[in-house]
Amino acid sequence: MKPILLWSDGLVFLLVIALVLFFYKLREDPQTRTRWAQVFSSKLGMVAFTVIMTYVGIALLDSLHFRRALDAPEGMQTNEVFYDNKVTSVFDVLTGGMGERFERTYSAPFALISFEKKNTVDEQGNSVRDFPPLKYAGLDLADPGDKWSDILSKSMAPLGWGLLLSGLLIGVQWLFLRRGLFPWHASWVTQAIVICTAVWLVSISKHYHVLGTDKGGADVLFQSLKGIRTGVLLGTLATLVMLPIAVTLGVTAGYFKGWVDDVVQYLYTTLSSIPGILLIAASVLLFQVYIDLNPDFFSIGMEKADARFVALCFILGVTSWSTLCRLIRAETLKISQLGYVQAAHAFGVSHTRILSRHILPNLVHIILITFVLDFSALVLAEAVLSYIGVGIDPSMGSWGNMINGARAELSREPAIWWTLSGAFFFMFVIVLAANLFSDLVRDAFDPRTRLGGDDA
Amino acid sequence: MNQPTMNNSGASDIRMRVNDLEVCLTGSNEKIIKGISFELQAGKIFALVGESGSGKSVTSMAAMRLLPDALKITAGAVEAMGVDLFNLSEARMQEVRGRKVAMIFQNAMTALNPVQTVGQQVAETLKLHTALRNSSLRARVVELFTEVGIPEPDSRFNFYPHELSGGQQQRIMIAMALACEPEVLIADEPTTALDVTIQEQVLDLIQELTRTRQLAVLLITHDMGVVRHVADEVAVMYHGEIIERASVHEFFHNPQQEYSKRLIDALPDLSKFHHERSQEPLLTVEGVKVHFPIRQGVLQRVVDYTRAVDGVSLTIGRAETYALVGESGSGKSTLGRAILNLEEIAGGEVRFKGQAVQGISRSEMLPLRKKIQVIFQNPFSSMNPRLTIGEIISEGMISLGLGLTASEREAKTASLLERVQLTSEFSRRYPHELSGGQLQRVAIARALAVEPELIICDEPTSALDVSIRAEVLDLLQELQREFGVSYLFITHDLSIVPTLAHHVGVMQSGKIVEQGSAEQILTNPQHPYTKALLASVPRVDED
Amino acid sequence: MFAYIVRRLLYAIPILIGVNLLTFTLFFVVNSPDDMAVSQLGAKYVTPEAIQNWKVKNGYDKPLFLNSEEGGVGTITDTIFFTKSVKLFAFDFGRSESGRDITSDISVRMWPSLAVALPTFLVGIWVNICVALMVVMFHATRLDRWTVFVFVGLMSISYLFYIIGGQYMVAKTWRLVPISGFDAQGQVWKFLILPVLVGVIAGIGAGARWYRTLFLEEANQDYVRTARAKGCSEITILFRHILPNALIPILTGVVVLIPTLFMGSLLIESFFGIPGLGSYMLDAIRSQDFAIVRSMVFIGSILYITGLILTDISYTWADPRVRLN
Amino acid sequence: MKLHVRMVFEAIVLSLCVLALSSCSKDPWNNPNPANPKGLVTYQSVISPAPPKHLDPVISYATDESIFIMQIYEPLLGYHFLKRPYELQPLAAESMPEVTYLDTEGNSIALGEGEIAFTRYTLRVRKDEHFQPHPSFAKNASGEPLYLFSSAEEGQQYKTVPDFPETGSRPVTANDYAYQIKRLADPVNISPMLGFMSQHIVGMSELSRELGDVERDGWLNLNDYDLTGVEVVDDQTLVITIKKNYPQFVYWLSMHFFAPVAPEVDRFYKNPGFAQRNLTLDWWPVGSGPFMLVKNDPNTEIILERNPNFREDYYPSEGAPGDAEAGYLDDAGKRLPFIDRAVYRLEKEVLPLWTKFLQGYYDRSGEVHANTNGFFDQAFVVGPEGLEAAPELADHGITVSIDVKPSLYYYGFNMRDPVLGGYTDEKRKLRKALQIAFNAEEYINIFYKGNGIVAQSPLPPGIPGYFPGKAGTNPQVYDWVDGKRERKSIEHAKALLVEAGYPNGRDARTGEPLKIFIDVQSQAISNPMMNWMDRQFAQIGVQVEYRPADWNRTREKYLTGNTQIFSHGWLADYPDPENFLFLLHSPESPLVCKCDGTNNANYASDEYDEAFRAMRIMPPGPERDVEVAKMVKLFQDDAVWLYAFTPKEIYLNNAWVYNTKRHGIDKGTLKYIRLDAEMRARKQAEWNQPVTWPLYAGALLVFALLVPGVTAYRRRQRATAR
Repeated sequence: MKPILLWSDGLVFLLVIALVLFFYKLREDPQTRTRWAQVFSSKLGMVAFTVIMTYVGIALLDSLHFRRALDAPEGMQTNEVFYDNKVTSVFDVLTGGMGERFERTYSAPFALISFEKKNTVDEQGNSVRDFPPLKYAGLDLADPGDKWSDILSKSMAPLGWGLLLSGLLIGVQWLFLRRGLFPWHASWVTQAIVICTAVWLVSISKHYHVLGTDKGGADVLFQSLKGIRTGVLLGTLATLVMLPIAVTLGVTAGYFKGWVDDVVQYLYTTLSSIPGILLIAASVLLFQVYIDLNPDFFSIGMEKADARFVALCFILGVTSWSTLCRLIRAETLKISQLGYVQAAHAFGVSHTRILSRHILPNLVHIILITFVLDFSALVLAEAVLSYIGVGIDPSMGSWGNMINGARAELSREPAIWWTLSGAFFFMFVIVLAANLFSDLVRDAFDPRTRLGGDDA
Repeated sequence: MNQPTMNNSGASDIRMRVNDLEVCLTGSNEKIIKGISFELQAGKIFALVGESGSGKSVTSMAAMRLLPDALKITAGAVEAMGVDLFNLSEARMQEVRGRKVAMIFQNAMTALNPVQTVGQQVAETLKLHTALRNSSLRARVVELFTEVGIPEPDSRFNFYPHELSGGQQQRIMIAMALACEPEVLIADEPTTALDVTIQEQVLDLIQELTRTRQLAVLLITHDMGVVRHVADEVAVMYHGEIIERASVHEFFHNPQQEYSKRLIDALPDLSKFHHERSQEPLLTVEGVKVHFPIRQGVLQRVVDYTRAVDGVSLTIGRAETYALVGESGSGKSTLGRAILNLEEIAGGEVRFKGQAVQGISRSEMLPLRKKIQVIFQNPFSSMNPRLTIGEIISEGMISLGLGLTASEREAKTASLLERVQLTSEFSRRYPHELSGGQLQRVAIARALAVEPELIICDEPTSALDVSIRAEVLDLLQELQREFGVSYLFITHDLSIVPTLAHHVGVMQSGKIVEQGSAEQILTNPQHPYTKALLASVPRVDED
Repeated sequence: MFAYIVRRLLYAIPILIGVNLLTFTLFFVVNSPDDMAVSQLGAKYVTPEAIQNWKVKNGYDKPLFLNSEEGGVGTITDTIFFTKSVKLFAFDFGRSESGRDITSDISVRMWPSLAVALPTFLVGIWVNICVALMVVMFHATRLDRWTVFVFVGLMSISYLFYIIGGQYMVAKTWRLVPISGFDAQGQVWKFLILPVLVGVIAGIGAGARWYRTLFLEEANQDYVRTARAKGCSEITILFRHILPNALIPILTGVVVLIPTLFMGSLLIESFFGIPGLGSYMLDAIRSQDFAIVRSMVFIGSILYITGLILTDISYTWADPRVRLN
Repeated sequence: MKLHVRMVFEAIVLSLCVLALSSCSKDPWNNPNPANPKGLVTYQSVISPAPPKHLDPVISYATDESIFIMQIYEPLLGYHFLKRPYELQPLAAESMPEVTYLDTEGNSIALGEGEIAFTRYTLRVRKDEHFQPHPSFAKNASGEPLYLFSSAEEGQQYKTVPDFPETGSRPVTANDYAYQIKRLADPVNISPMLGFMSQHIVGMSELSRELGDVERDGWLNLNDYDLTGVEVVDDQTLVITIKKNYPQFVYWLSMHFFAPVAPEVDRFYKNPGFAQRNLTLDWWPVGSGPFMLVKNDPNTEIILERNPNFREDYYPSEGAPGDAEAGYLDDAGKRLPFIDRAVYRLEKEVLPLWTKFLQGYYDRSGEVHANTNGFFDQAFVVGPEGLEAAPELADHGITVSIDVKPSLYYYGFNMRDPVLGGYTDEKRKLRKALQIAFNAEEYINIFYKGNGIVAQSPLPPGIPGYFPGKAGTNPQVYDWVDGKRERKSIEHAKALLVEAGYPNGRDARTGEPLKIFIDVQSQAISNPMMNWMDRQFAQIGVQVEYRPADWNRTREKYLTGNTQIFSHGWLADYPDPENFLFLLHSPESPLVCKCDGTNNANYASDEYDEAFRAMRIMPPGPERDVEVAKMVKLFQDDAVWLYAFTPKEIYLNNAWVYNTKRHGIDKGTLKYIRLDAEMRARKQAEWNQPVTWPLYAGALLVFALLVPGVTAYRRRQRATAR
């Protein structure tokens, strides 16, 4: 086994570390603490947070990549170990090989037979054209009629294990958190549901394809799950990438005013006046050309796909940079008129110190709100970009690619609905959770939207 | 309109009666109003006095059933003209509001709909409750405008609120309230947002209308001067209860409660003055001008200047207080900022101990920053909410390089906090945990931390309640005696001048129209503007 | 006001130059003129002469930004960037790489775009305002919270699903309207129902939620309390006081979009087969037709800047407090 | 209250409107086609996914453009509609060309008599061949062209060709054909054929150079320039001289590059200002074919109408075996064309296209769908027993036309690659192992629904030299077992790998796993495909990496030989083995010719080259077959390609469309199509009755949503403070 750190993996773990440090630092600030407390004091917030954390957790597990070592070649003496060119992640291992059970082609959820006929030779040697049975579905079944009772009986044990596991986890949390002010029970219920579902899915997928298979016979559920990493990383990294630019330029423009302000305003007006989709398309193509011209930089295919993915994050970040920059500039202008900045001037505090101690900390809420608001927008944008053809590399699982590949499947009679539904469901859940959560965060942090009667 | 409300049965004509009113927070059932009762009589002004948070505004809103969703009425009754308002359906209640009971609010600027003309807004009330329409409606509105003293009432009909001055806006509010000849008028801090000279006029208007129309008025205010000026009866509210109730005369001459006394003491005493002590000039301001350019046209050329400060000269001596008095927009704060070198000076010069303050670089300015400090008006915005009090106070020590170690700074912070009557443990707290008065003390401590010789106090007490205001002013004086600092005291409120200032300058439209010793200005004003300002200062010894 | 607009227009010039510079850089790094020639000439029997001919014919035979061979002004003027940009500023978009006149294409395609985008825009705003007003009516009840939840749910669905779902249900399964197409002469409305419906429904979640926030924000203003104290009914307050005030941010928020309506919607147009500018742009991206992309970027920028100016003007119109300068 | 009353009211009015509409019109609501003129039989078809870019017969070189050009223009020769193998026949020519061979001196010699320096083709244009009515032929009273303008303003009022009120026509002459060949030579037109034809037609490159140097303003009369190899003898006779012997040249004469273009037309479109309104030959073709263009809006639709001047033409009375049974001979001897009008609507998305086809609004599922083939597979399954449609579609009577074009899609090995290339025994075995591991039959079954024929040689079906059955089986990859072709086992592949020095896919010397690289155009590969290929090669322990790139980058890789396994496709211009076997001719290698050669495998075999050069100039016959077989054997032994297949394109026709047989090469088949318009109208109405309950449900839903609002308001109004 050889661990692989893809660019996006590195960035996302960097982001996690940064976030942890950030919250550790903020912990001391009582005002921020009360605001977070406000977010978490709602049950909805707890549930949404738990769902988001589940997705993030999966994304992180799916970001721990490694290459499997190949067995030593027979009859050869070599100390060198060689590795598979397929990159595997810890998440792949945890799903119990869900992604390795390929069928021939389409099959419906929980189906026992393929969705398409095939010429086969029966025992009498006659050529028959019929729906062939699936390789990895209902193998223990004697009679196809018992399918549902079989599914039911196979669900019992994993559900039990799931309950046990969640019971343990929740028990530990209960010990520490029972005295807290927050509605943890809402989170616990969600956690229990998530854990039970996860255990059930992993175990039942050994016997059935829960969401069927796609054209190439790959498990749709597994693909949808792989989409999680792409979605979550895109949603966070794009913002992460643009933050430094937007904050630096916005703050300098708002604080120093004058020609700096003019230049920054010119920059973002120019950028935002270009139709976004054209800018993104052009940049993605640009990077694709770079990758094509330098194939030697990427030793395995996954790295190439990953490079394009990181580039897409960059591009989305840069193109959406202007909105945040404008907000930050306006807020900086406002803050620099406030008494405490004036007072700092009167005390002769240096510019750097004013910026770092007085202005930046008071912009954090804007950055935070942008971060959570942009998340869902970016996840949704990915699907559209894939449709236009400038999205994620097709070899990397993503909901956008799934939707793009599957939109014609509906026109088939009978329609193939599961690929689309799988992508839709997983995407909808995270976007919904993120939207709900961002609503709460905004209510708590944005003084403008805090409405008196709203939370009554 | 012939209104038969002229009922001269005197004191017995009770228009509204509030009985054991209780209001709670919806979520926590915490009582905001703890069972209060009073009644309003025709032709009388009943003043409900209290500081912010005492529940006086909630009382008035509860009476109108206009409480926000976060508050609810839990007990009591409000009767108006014999009808229990709390038993009416919401639809019926709408007929009472504006028709029987009308209300005017504190800030007319925001209380008027910004996108409707003032005429329309007054007409709307009439449309709701009377049969007047079209030209007769308009005529009635113009009539009302005339009555409340709006000049050129006919053309003002089509003005938007922002095109009128603050005083006129409040007059429009009054016209709107009186449009349907209500029996009861509730005035919630009607003059707080106005400059003193205007305040006087509006109060006179209310008083006059009360008499002529035999209104029953509930006047809600925190300003004892206002009470003294117009009210017939007064009730003091404290933490949701009425702690004292008496006629105005009785109240001012013989207050029963300690709290009431404190409120009354806050009124200025124009008999005692500080006398000039030192002649050694610390700060000289010579013909200082601050101009803001007005740009126009395609190329944004500067066509003219707003002359915010237009040739001001003054001198402040050591350990002396110079009060700069003027109404909002007179340029007094800009002058303060110019002295601090936070604003560029277009002409003249500022000299501190003979050294020119303007036109020097940021680093050259540093030694002077130690000597000149500032206290701002709003204590909440002048403290970074993300720093602790300790950090806020020590910031100046660090940046101005006092050369102290961390522990020395801590010790100094602690002693400063104690000096401003706070405890040293405050240094670990955050600004939002402190009250306005405490914050202003912190601001004083922060200014003192670098051992300045001059502190520019920009309206340091205008955001504070009266009882706290006195404490802060006392503290400032004490410190002056102790450390020998000088103050440039910028204020709109002439009433605090006698307790504080040695010198007074009156500023109007960027110019000082009159200056002299405190006694001279307050007892023998020369300039008509000073006279007008002085006339509107409420005094205890009136009558 | 006039001076203000003139100044804004002058300010647009450097922005447009910047935009142009950026598009040029991006596209020429991706596609050298040779690449463009090859893409247009097809895969079989391409000779270097043919590539050279194509470059000469389409004006790509010069250096990109700097012509070192030409002296003086020619260093800058005798380049692809300069010659192509100057034409853009004169609104001469030239020919697409496949040889069609872009100006005439755009002028034809603009109207179908507008035919879809404008009704979607207007009906969308109308529906959103109606829905938001209704929600505000019963605000702070359980129902209100559920509606907000539904709004967020609607927002969380990808636009693609609205389109695919709409086509599948309304047109394919129920056969109520044509599934796609456009007929400029005949019954245009028949083809507009579904795209407009999809566009409006897809926008309800975000739109109505935003408007609800605006309405509630206004509902907490002092003048609303004044209106209550006057004895206005809830309905009157909503329509005569809250709505006109809330319309200011709504109006100014949407005015910036009005000029961009001409650009159409990429997705709606390509899914519903509407021959507008949105699908024009998408085709241009896919076939990497630089001449079209450049023109569309230019037009897009102009429309965006127009939108900004219109926003400012609409402020003065909607809000008596605002004066331009 | 006003609000709610109004909204309820509006909802009711809206639903009433919809209901009213439903009751007053009998037509289906969802008809997407604009009304057609009454009395004209109109064929409804589709352009998908992109509109044609060029309709100028010298510029266009794409199938989706040919389907228009070939209806409008009529070249001298064409293919027989029904006969297979493909057979050339005269079209605008009176007969097949007379061929004479010349030596260097210009003397006529017989075949095989000596070295042939030139070949001369003599053709005679039919007398009844006339151009379609067109304004460029309109003349004023004095016989001068009516529409000749000196400035852009003069012709401003004409936006499209149908705007011109006057039209004219004239017979087609030999000069019109010569004029077109000169246009081919004109570098301004950037014809894709210029380079290729310059190698053959005498004097072409010289003329091209000459024309390139001409300063021009507006129209350049090409009649003023001579092309040595093209001679107009009289109005009817055209003589074309080509260099050496190139028997395949006759096939080129059936393509639109050799369609007639009148000089008047060329001059007409060069009128000042016309180009700015897209009035060009590229957008408004003028020909003598069965149809003419009346509307060209590539954004929505292209409309053809019957050319009133079209010559007498009749439906063929002979066909291939089975055609009579299929009904393809029912119309034998009838006057062509059958339809009056053809409307092609642009359709970019697949769901709408298929839905409209199923609803009966499109007569056929498409015209050319090399691009939509993949989508098509998802809509229906066409198995060996024909269409396997869902029950609800079974009664639609849809017929299937299968089109096997002379084309190949293949993955080739770069023979110069250090790992996979080379001609040693080990390398051959390595490639063969990979060939066996890649189960091409399964690949086609999964990704093409079985609609493809796995190639055994570089020759697809329909080309002489292709054989079905055992004779045509590649013995290196397949065994012939019990009368069936059977792919050799994975064990065999593994054994080959051992011999090649890669036991279990590991380098025998270092132990390093063998990793192969596939260079492919990004659009041509999807994630399921990559997954599938990974699994195929994993069976023999080989790892795969993909290097997808756009066309320009892929082309660069070809030019520099920087590939290992590359994907490519070839659609033949004419049905001759030469057009396929040259794909492996060593001078065609991009590295050799320093051009966009077609031998991307960089295959170089002297034996092969020799056989190819001999075969190229031989007339069809057994001798030629021997040479072809020799080359096929070399191809199989050297294992040059990983796999190849010929796609079977499936077209569906609604029941009312007749004579739908596909021609793999010729696109000018619209004139044979016949329609039963009455049946179409009936079926459309039958299939498209709208489902109206959702409308009521929707109205009800809106109403239901209003109720809680109204109640909440009512409750609030009634509330007291107690």
